[in-house]
Amino acid sequence: MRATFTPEQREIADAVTSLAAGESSSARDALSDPWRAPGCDGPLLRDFGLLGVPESAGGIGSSLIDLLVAVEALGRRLVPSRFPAHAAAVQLLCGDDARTDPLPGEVLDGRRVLTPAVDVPGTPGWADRVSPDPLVRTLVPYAAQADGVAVLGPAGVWIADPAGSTARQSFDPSVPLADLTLSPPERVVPAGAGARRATLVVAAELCGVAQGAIDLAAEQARTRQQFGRVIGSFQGVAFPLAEAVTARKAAWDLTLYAAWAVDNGRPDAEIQVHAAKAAAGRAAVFAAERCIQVHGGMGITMEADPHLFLRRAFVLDARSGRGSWHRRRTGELRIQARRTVPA
Amino acid sequence: MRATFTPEQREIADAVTSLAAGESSSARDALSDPWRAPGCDGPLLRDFGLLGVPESAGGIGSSLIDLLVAVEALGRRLVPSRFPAHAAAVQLLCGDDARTDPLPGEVLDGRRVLTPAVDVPGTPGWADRVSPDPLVRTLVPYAAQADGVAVLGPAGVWIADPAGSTARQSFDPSVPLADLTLSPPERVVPAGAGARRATLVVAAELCGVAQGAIDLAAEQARTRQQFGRVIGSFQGVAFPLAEAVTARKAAWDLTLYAAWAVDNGRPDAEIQVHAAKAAAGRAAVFAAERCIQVHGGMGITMEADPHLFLRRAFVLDARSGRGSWHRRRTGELRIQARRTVPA
Amino acid sequence: MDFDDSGSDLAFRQEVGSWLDEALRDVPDQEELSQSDREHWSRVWQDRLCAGNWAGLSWPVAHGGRGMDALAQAIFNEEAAVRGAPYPLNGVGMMLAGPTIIAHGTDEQQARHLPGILRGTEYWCQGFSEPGSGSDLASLRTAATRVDGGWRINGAKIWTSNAHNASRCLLLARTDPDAPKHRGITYFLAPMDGFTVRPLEMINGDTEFNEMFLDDVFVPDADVLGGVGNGWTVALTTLAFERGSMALNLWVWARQAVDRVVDLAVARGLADDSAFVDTVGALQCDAEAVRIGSMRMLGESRAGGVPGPETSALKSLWAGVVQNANRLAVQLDEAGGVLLDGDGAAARMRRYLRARAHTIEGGTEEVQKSILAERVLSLPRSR
Amino acid sequence: MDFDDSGSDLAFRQEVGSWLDEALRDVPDQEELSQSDREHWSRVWQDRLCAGNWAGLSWPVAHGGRGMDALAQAIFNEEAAVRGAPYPLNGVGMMLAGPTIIAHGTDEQQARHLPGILRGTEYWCQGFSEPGSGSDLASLRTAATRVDGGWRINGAKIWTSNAHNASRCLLLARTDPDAPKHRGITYFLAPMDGFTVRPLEMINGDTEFNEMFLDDVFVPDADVLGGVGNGWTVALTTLAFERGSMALNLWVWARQAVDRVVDLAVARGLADDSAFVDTVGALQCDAEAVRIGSMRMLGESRAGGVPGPETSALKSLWAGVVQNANRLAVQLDEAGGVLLDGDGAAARMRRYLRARAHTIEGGTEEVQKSILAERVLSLPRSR
Repeated sequence: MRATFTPEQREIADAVTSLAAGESSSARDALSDPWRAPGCDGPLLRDFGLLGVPESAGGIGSSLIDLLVAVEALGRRLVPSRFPAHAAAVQLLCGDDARTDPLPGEVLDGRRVLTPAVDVPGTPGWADRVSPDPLVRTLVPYAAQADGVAVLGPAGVWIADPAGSTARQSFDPSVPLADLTLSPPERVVPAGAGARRATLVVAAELCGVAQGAIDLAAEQARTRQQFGRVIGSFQGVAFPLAEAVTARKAAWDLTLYAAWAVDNGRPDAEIQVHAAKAAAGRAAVFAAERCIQVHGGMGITMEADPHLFLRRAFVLDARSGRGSWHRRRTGELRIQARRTVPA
Repeated sequence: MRATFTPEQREIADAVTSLAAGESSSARDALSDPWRAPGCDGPLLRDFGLLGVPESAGGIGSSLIDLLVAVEALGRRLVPSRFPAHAAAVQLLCGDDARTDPLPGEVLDGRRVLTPAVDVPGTPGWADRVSPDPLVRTLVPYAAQADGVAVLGPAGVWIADPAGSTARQSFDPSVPLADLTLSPPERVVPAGAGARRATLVVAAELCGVAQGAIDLAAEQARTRQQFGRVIGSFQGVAFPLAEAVTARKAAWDLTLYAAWAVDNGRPDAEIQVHAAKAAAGRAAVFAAERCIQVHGGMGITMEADPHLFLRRAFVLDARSGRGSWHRRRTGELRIQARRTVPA
Repeated sequence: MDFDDSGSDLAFRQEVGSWLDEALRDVPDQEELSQSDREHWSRVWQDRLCAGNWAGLSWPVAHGGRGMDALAQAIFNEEAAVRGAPYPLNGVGMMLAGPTIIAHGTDEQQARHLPGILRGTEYWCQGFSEPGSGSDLASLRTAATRVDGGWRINGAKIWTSNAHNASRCLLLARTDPDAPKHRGITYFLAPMDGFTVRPLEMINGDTEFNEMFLDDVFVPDADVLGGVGNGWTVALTTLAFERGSMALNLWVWARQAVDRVVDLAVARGLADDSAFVDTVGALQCDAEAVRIGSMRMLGESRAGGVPGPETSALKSLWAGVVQNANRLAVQLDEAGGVLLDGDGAAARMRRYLRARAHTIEGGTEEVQKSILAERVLSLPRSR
Repeated sequence: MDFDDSGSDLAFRQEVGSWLDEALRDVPDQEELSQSDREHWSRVWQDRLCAGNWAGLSWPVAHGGRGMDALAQAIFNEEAAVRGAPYPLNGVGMMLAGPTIIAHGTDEQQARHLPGILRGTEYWCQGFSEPGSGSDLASLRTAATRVDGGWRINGAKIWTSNAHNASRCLLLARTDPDAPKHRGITYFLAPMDGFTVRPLEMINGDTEFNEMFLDDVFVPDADVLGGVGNGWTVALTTLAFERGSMALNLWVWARQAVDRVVDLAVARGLADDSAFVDTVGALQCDAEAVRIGSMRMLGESRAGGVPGPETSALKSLWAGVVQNANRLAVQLDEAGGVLLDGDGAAARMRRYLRARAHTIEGGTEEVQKSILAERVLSLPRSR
């Protein structure tokens, strides 16, 4: 059926939601202790590794949307799993339609965990636009916790063992971040739509974060009383949350469509990816800020959860091209398209 | 007393408010009939012409704020008088501190009505920035209803009889607008702060328009019932009006301060004028749009009054440098000031 | 999830496109016309739709329609909107009256009204809103009193599109003043003899809406639809069709609004200003989200679901993007948009002013947010 | 209307400036310090203010103050803020407790407390808010029960700045559970022996606020301020002083927030981007409006008026401009602000996070808008 989730996609969402609901590790744990793999990390990497992987890369014909549905479900609960990063790395590597050799089996079955490196220090966009390649990357998630790095550069993509890695202090400690220095790659493959595919994984997680923040805010609005009423009955509280719902729905629809456009090689795939990432980052930051506001004083304390959503939202908005860059690219491409249209 | 209106300023506001309240002509009249001078036009031009005129230009030491208080009161009721335009023209001419000869007595006592010409077609800012002078001006209010034009150009200011005048179709028919062509001036005087002074007259009228739109919206919110309650008791209706109040107060405070800064030759006068005009235009358009929204379906009909505020707001926002230009100049000057500060 | 036309959808889209290209050959750009000229072309267009057998596209075959689904209607509306086709003058008949009568009418009522709608001989308008009941529709006060063989109706209606062309009205009136407000309402298929219709001039000068005054208007029992006192239920059906049809081509208008502001900026040499570029980026996100959200809504409906409260998010997004794009176009204009005799300025201002109504008509922005708050977020009722 | 300092104001400003320049000579930039270091300097700074005879600047001479007016206090606070001076650690004592005790206290209470505040030996905190009563302060539930010679108090307070340093608390408790909610409250000058104080960690890692738990805390009758059951009236006095003192230097923080984001953009080479320029234009308008509005408010107060509801507009503007400037600074950061070990990144993120509280503390954004709606626009109460 057109523009509806397939039964398989609904099953994926349910399965991942169950895994996430049963997870005892949380994003909060990393505020006080070093990041540790949550219990669902293994099952996710092992059982869901083929989601979104094209057949040309060793997949079984799963669509990119299948993967995004899983990642979105994880984002809602801020599950501190390496799976989204690993999946983005895999997507980064399999963007070339003409690819003929599959990805290594140990990557696809999650025995070898990868992480993506697509951001160059001091530039807001994707690393494939920075030439010559400075061979440094930043904002690399779970670098110390991965077995290899999928790197994007102007020449293409490759799997690397970084020559050097510097742990950075991440605003969201449940997503450790690092700077990497790289050796010149011996062999690269064409990136194709790799950066687009990897970026949509981030967008999907952002949509999940936005939804999680909205759910938490709505729960607070339904229960907290002031002036003898639950605060959600005040339109001054309710309407901004309705705006968050609208922004999040827009972002998720854009993300799903962009994934379809990329998977199907549509000519508008590029602008759709930029629009999705821009909208998802904005929706997540907005929802998290509103979640803080709805919680009142408690919202600005460490012991309440809203800030956890804010941390994740900022980290993801910054990664795989910053939100502000994606927004501007969206505008540039839209204007460029009209310039070529007869007036 | 510091930062408070003087008793004289309160009296001016009261007197003009009374004149405006007793006026039977309205901005609405011009929707169906050609503009005609309202009854208060004569008294305003005759009795209030010295407001804001420096002694060097023949005034009696009245401050610019005195004038703005009068104009703001007219803006609230959209009084279709030539007074604000005439006053802006006078201000345009008396911006040079070193001026020694007074303005003609017939101008100061309102027997000769002037109108200001400070906008050049196709450029968003003041005419003094366009060199060489194309000797055309646009958005000139009441050109056919005035006895002369006060022109701003890169060389200075002068009083002209336009060589040609083309009536334009004004979005606000109660403010007729025209394009003018000019002969090269025989004699100009330095503009000094003329453009700034004239622009603040427009900003003050915009603040009045914003206040009038807010007053009308609040009245509707206090009386219209839906779901068994007056709609102003819904925060979804009330809060945007509170935002309009905040924006209008900001604009008015900026306008008053800018007038003081200009009158007193303060180094920050330039940025303050740009900030005031930008904020006043934004506040007026926002208040008028909200006024329409609060009126629901009636708000989009000709027979209700909200659109009259919208028309005036747009026309004034466009004049004496467009709102968007003033906002950008504000930003440019702010950034420029910080560049020269030791980091 | 798949956003493509199926093979048969694509074939239908091509069929529609060919027909439209031909049928629109002599139709001028509507944006540049006066209102009376636009109304002329709307009538012509309605006749062509009827003649081409498009009027009952998604009506059941048994009722003279072509039995196609909402997606087909969406494809038709999209393709028409993309080409700037006129609005058909009997949209209320085709999209609201027909389907509501099919859902709730007696055989006799169906036989009496449906053919005229399909032939384009019976024009309809919708008499729901009243001066005192805007968002709070169920508080309507137009009163129907029992008389021999029917009802005598008194009251006033407002925001009635096309009343001056219609001969029949989907009329809600209160038949039981003592019942709870949702229970005492009856739905009539009222003949409009005796209605006084007065055009309402909008702020952009158009008169697309009317007021209607009913002064002892007689409506026979045969024109009660769905039973006395069941009017609210029947009205909800009509409102659902209204929301559904609204979503079919809203996105086209949003895209066109963005196209226009970009084209203007390009023509004015302002399109490389980064502040403008960022704004276009945001507008593009919202406009595309309306398009994609509409597709998803249609998909859910087609899969047997009922369009959920997320429709309110689409409406809200749509209104926002059109308002913002149209305001920006006015402000980018050479004279800040206020010299209406400037090149294209009057049309830009007309669109900006028309768009102010988008957060009011079809459920105000405040109502949309209330729906999202109550039905998506499960917050308590705030009104 | 005149925005200039008078001759005597200017002389005072110069006197203040000279003293501050000297007194701040060894004080490091507070923005770069850890919280414990900031607290150390706050204490040092409080001592210097007391030693310099600034603590009672606007207190009446009869009570040991210097008898100057609110403008003098504003000048002092502005000049201190412009120089980045530390917050004095007993602000609650100087700005709230002292003035409230002067307004409502007995001679004995004044003699007992005022000298210690002026000397800097008696630190105060404000025990108004409770976990269950945020915006709805009058719904407080901390209960005071009559016992021999005083009251036994049980309950919990929250958002108490500086409770861990204070020995006395401006405490509101309910002494009559049966009275209407505004009537049954009493205001105590409570000794803090027996209070359990727990720091609340904020999202930026600071612990400037505390929770306080009162478990059978005894407060003698001598510490009732303004009479049993009159607590709400007395509290309104304190809240008015709080709003008044808030407005004295808010604008400095707004300007500094804009300065910082502009400096960052200049350093990063982003300051010529027109989207950034436009944003700075808007921030500048709002920040200056806060400054000018504060001056007008002070002017009105000095002229004998009472600060009106427009104060809420200032608060709202201020919170918005600081939040927006601080968010933008984070987003302009090299790595979108999320690498906290980057140059200056931690401080920028700390400020962004701290600013999220600006729409909550001192009356939420929602409360400010309600006040504007009710008291400026005369709309009916919506809460």
